[in-house]
Amino acid sequence: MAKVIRECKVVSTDKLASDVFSLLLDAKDIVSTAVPGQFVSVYSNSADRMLPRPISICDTDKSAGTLRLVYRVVGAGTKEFSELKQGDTVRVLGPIGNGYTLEGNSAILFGGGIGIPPMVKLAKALHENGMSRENLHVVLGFRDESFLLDEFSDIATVHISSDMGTIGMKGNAVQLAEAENLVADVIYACGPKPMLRAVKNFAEARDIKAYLSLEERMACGVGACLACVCESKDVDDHSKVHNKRVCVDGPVFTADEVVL
Amino acid sequence: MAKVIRECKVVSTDKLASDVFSLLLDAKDIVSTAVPGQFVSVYSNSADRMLPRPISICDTDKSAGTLRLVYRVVGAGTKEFSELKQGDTVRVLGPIGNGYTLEGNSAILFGGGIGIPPMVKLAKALHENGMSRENLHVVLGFRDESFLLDEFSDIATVHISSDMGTIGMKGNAVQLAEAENLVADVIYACGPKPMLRAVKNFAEARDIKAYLSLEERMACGVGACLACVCESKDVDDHSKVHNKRVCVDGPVFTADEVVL
Amino acid sequence: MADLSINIAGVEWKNPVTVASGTFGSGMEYDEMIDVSRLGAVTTKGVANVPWAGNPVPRVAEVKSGMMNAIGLQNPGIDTFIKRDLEFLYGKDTRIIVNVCGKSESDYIEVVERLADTDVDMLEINVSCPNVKEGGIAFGQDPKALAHITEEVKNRAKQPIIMKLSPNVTSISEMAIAAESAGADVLSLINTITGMKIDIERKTFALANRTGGVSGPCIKPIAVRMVYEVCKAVKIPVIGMGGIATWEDAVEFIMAGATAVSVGTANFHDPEASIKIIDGIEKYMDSHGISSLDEIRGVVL
Amino acid sequence: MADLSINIAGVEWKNPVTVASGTFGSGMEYDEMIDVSRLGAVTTKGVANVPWAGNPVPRVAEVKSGMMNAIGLQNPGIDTFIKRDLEFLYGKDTRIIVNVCGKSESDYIEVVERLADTDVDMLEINVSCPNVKEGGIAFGQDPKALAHITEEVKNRAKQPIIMKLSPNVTSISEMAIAAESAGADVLSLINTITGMKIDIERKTFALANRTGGVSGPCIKPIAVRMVYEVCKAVKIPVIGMGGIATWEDAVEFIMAGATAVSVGTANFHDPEASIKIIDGIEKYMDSHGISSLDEIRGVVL
Ligand SMILES: Cc1cc2nc3c(=O)[nH]c(=O)nc-3n(C[C@H](O)[C@H](O)[C@H](O)COP(=O)(O)OP(=O)(O)OC[C@H]3O[C@@H](n4cnc5c(N)ncnc54)[C@H](O)[C@@H]3O)c2cc1C
Ligand SMILES: Cc1cc2nc3c(=O)[nH]c(=O)nc-3n(C[C@H](O)[C@H](O)[C@H](O)COP(=O)(O)OP(=O)(O)OC[C@H]3O[C@@H](n4cnc5c(N)ncnc54)[C@H](O)[C@@H]3O)c2cc1C
Ligand SMILES: Cc1cc2nc3c(=O)[nH]c(=O)nc-3n(C[C@H](O)[C@H](O)[C@H](O)COP(=O)(O)O)c2cc1C
Ligand SMILES: Cc1cc2nc3c(=O)[nH]c(=O)nc-3n(C[C@H](O)[C@H](O)[C@H](O)COP(=O)(O)O)c2cc1C
Ligand code: FES
Ligand code: FES
Repeated sequence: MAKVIRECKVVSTDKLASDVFSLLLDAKDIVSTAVPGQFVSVYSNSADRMLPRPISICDTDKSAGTLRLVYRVVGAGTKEFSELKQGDTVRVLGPIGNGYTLEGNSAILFGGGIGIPPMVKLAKALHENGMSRENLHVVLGFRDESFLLDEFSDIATVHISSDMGTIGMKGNAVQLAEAENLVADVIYACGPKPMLRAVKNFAEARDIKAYLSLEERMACGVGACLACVCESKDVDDHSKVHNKRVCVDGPVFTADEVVL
Repeated sequence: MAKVIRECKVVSTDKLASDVFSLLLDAKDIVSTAVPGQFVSVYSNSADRMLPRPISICDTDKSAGTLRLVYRVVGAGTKEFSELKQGDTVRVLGPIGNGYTLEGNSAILFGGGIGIPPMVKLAKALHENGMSRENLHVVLGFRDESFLLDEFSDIATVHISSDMGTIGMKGNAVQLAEAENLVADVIYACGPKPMLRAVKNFAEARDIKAYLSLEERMACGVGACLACVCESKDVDDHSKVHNKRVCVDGPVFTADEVVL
Repeated sequence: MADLSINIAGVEWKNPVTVASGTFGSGMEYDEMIDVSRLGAVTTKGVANVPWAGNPVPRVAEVKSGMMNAIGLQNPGIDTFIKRDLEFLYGKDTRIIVNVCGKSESDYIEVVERLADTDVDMLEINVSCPNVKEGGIAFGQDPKALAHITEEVKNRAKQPIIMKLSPNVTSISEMAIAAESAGADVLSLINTITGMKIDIERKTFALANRTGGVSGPCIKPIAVRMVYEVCKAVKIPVIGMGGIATWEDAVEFIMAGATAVSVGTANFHDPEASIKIIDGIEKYMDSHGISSLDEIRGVVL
Repeated sequence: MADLSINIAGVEWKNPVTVASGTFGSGMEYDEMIDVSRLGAVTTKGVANVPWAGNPVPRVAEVKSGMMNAIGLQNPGIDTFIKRDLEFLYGKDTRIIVNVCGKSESDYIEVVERLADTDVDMLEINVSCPNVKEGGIAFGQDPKALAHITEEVKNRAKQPIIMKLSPNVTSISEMAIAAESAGADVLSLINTITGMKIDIERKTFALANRTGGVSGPCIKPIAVRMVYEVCKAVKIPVIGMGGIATWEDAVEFIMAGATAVSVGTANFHDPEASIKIIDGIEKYMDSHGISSLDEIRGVVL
């Protein structure tokens, strides 16, 4: 799982919703070792933006050597990525982080907003591991427009909510799971912090093991700068304080090892 | 001759020598008032380069509304311009400066290196004013490779020198004019400072009026910042000191008003 | 409709945007490209009692996201300035701030007194000039020298005085307090930060003066911090500047506590920058339901 | 073939390039991406006598051509550091510089004494930490406090000591002279410049700590100027840093007088930056017929 830096060629781009884009990159050496839940650092081609943008691995095609990233345009960096054209290149470092541990016979995958993309590769991996469609619940919370739905529909039971009720149930993903009384052996989640807190409560109440993928501002993306810490319940073995690095100790943590 | 700022579309690009490029821009409002010897400020599309690059007007086509710039790649800004492709846009301010005063019945035009481009529009203007090919001497000093020669050959008597003797006489433009014993009513020159000094001496020795186009580092390009001054023989009426602004008081000065 | 107007030391500006001294001449040079009357105020290039020739060239160099300058305060002297530059500005519907420089206290005082019976609205005192009598360290780098010149100028000035602080100090709030205590009506900051660039091919300095003042977006974080520290330390209003290139930048300075903002180097990158910033602030206020800048000024303090 | 080696306070480096404290961990994290043994030296993240938890997040923010950080010197404490980080570095063919931080003189001294019988080559003393006993102003912003801590550290240290200067001062040469007179073997500069960024949508600070240190190419002109001023003021060698991202930047600092250079924020933009800089300096020297860095060091002084 060695991290490598590569200048990657853009294979294709796609617009999935008004501000959500998909980028398919030629990134053979990065995808060859990538596992679900890991992310990559994407560097800007603009000289005045020094820091890499962390973007989850949405999907990989190991035989084609391609890496798929799906991201929302929120600022100058993601805007720049959205303007990349086929044949352009972009520098990428990865794969980074621990990724999700695949376990159990049934799972609930919570994806909130731009936390949905990494659920694609995770769902596919669980499916390949033999988890049946009935046991593989994907609970998605959109803001208003949906995206990536097709990626899940064949392999998982998909549950949809949206903030405004424009699609699926009006509400968030955890409310939807509660309403539908979902249970499973394990929970995987990625999304905004309030959602992760709710997932944690949901899991604890049902005594289900939960893996949460966290976000934090990063600088190095490789564990060196200590920018991206989250609070850990116990003293962390590496830091010797109550801090874990999201980039390399995470981004995936079990719900009980971190304080949200 | 009002200066305007326009986002100009690239009509075409061309490579004239290993590091010399030509850029044809759609710049109707800028060329409509442009005269020979004026320049434009070209802004970088890269956010970390704040200052405009001054580039002489090489030629204009008023009916097509196009502006031709010819420049040498010497740093990051000109490198960026050389990568512009047809259809891209670039922000341009112009036309700037006073330009050459057209006078006399015969003229010697000295162009040194990247001081050659403005001689194109000047030679064409003198030709249109009725100056005959025999009376219109264009003396060009190249480093090694030549460029823009075709622009002059039909309308002017062209004399060529180069630093290494790779083309034309080995030596500089002024040595060539001396060798060929050129005389005329008026001299126009653009090129590096040592060449301008030599032109000044050449003109003084022969008592010919000489117009010299100067270069200096600029910031505003509009006369406001006082970055681009040259030393004037007399106290300048605007500055009240021995300084003239190259951008708006020049770039063309008579040889006797400036100290080189 | 948002009201962009401000009152700063008793002077009404129609909007909080001025242009930074030295980057806009006296407005004349930008007149054919933008409507100078749109500005809240024009701050002129520094003017001294007599003409100054300034430094040798090269006087400017580009740096990443900014520039360096060592113009050396070239100016035509106060007489020409009053006759020519002020006459031009009187014809514009904008506040006039004259930036004053000098090599000794008496130089400053002479200019301030000459401006007393003009229609200039405010005076900005550039104390980043070397104090020739005191061994060349700038007035603005020593709290005592700063307090003293502030007092001297304030005693003579007929207009509100803006003391323009140098960022090249250990404690900007100490300097701000010194100027406030000595009677300054307004503070403006930051002036340029001293920098250097070496041309490695030519093995020499990019500027003939060796060092120059760094300005532009590269210094913005430092400027915002200093404006914030000063706004926490003093009660008088502050004009914030340093790298402002967009309306977002301007709002950032206002949230840090600035009453007005000044656009400098950005004018070189885009002569229309100041006008776009005014329009941007207005749109921002309208879309966020902000009716007066008082609602956001210093919100983070 | 160019000889890139340098001798700095008696320590031989194979080339003049180190990595800046806090931007490279102790090298472990970059080990899988670059060959750490290529570096002239590794400067570690600051280490204190006991573990520090650092500041709340967000700890970093991007700014134009740079970044801001307020990590708050999180570190695992000297015991873990010696057992884990130094063990890693002993396995590499590079000089080891340990960056030391503390909240009081005794904190620093404790770390320095613990390192006395290790195979560390040099100590870098980060004096940009607030001096808790003296009301929180950083050791590095007061010449007397700087001289005192330099003396205390020098008296105990078994390795050459590098005093790392803060740029947040009125006169960097005054600080440099204070440290030199007190016994510093080497000076390194610049540390980060204090800045601030405000998130205007959220009306709050981009960093939880409000202010943070600005680093990266945006501060380079200021850093070059300070390195130049310090090299003119003192005789001891200087390690230059602040915005170095290319070999050209490194050569610029060397021409300003630096004996060695340090690559910080650029590691975040490109983990291979330091290696590319070493290769670039070598190519430059070869193509320009420069056999030793002595030929260009301080050429502009
Ligand atoms: C592990 C991880 C995985 C992520 N995966 C995805 C994904 O798959 N799709 C997606 O759309 N977004 C994802 N994000 C969020 C994404 O990194 C930010 O939206 C992006 O960096 C914003 O960059 P910008 O230049 O557009 O915004 P700006 O606000 O201009 O960025 C300024 C700086 O802040 C940082 N930043 C801004 N927002 C965030 C954020 N939410 N998290 C971390 N840094 C931020 C940027 O990296 C940059 O350094 C992920 C974040 C993390 C930490
Ligand atoms: C009135 C005038 C007309 C010019 N006309 C032409 C022309 O027709 N063709 C051409 O190739 N060049 C011309 N030049 C020179 C041209 O401006 C520079 O080569 C160009 O600015 C270099 O930019 P860069 O980013 O590639 O180089 P860099 O060295 O990276 O530029 C850094 C900074 O220095 C400035 N600079 C660098 N060299 C010069 C220079 N010689 N003169 C002024 N500023 C400079 C740049 O504008 C920029 O601000 C002219 C200069 C002037 C003053
Ligand atoms: C070319 C130039 C000339 C300047 N001249 C003056 C001056 O005469 N008086 C003064 O007080 N400040 C002067 N300044 C400083 C600016 O007014 C301003 O404080 C500084 O540039 C920071 O703002 P900015 O980053 O928006 O440019 C000058 C700045 C530049 C770039
Ligand atoms: C994230 C980060 C952490 C830093 N931590 C330290 C530190 O622990 N000790 C120290 O002396 N300097 C620290 N610095 C300062 C750098 O070592 C360096 O002096 C500064 O960043 C300027 O160099 P640069 O522009 O190349 O980054 C840190 C800088 C950054 C960006
Ligand atoms: S981003 Fe540097 S440690 Fe995680
Ligand atoms: S470039 Fe500003 S006055 Fe000429």
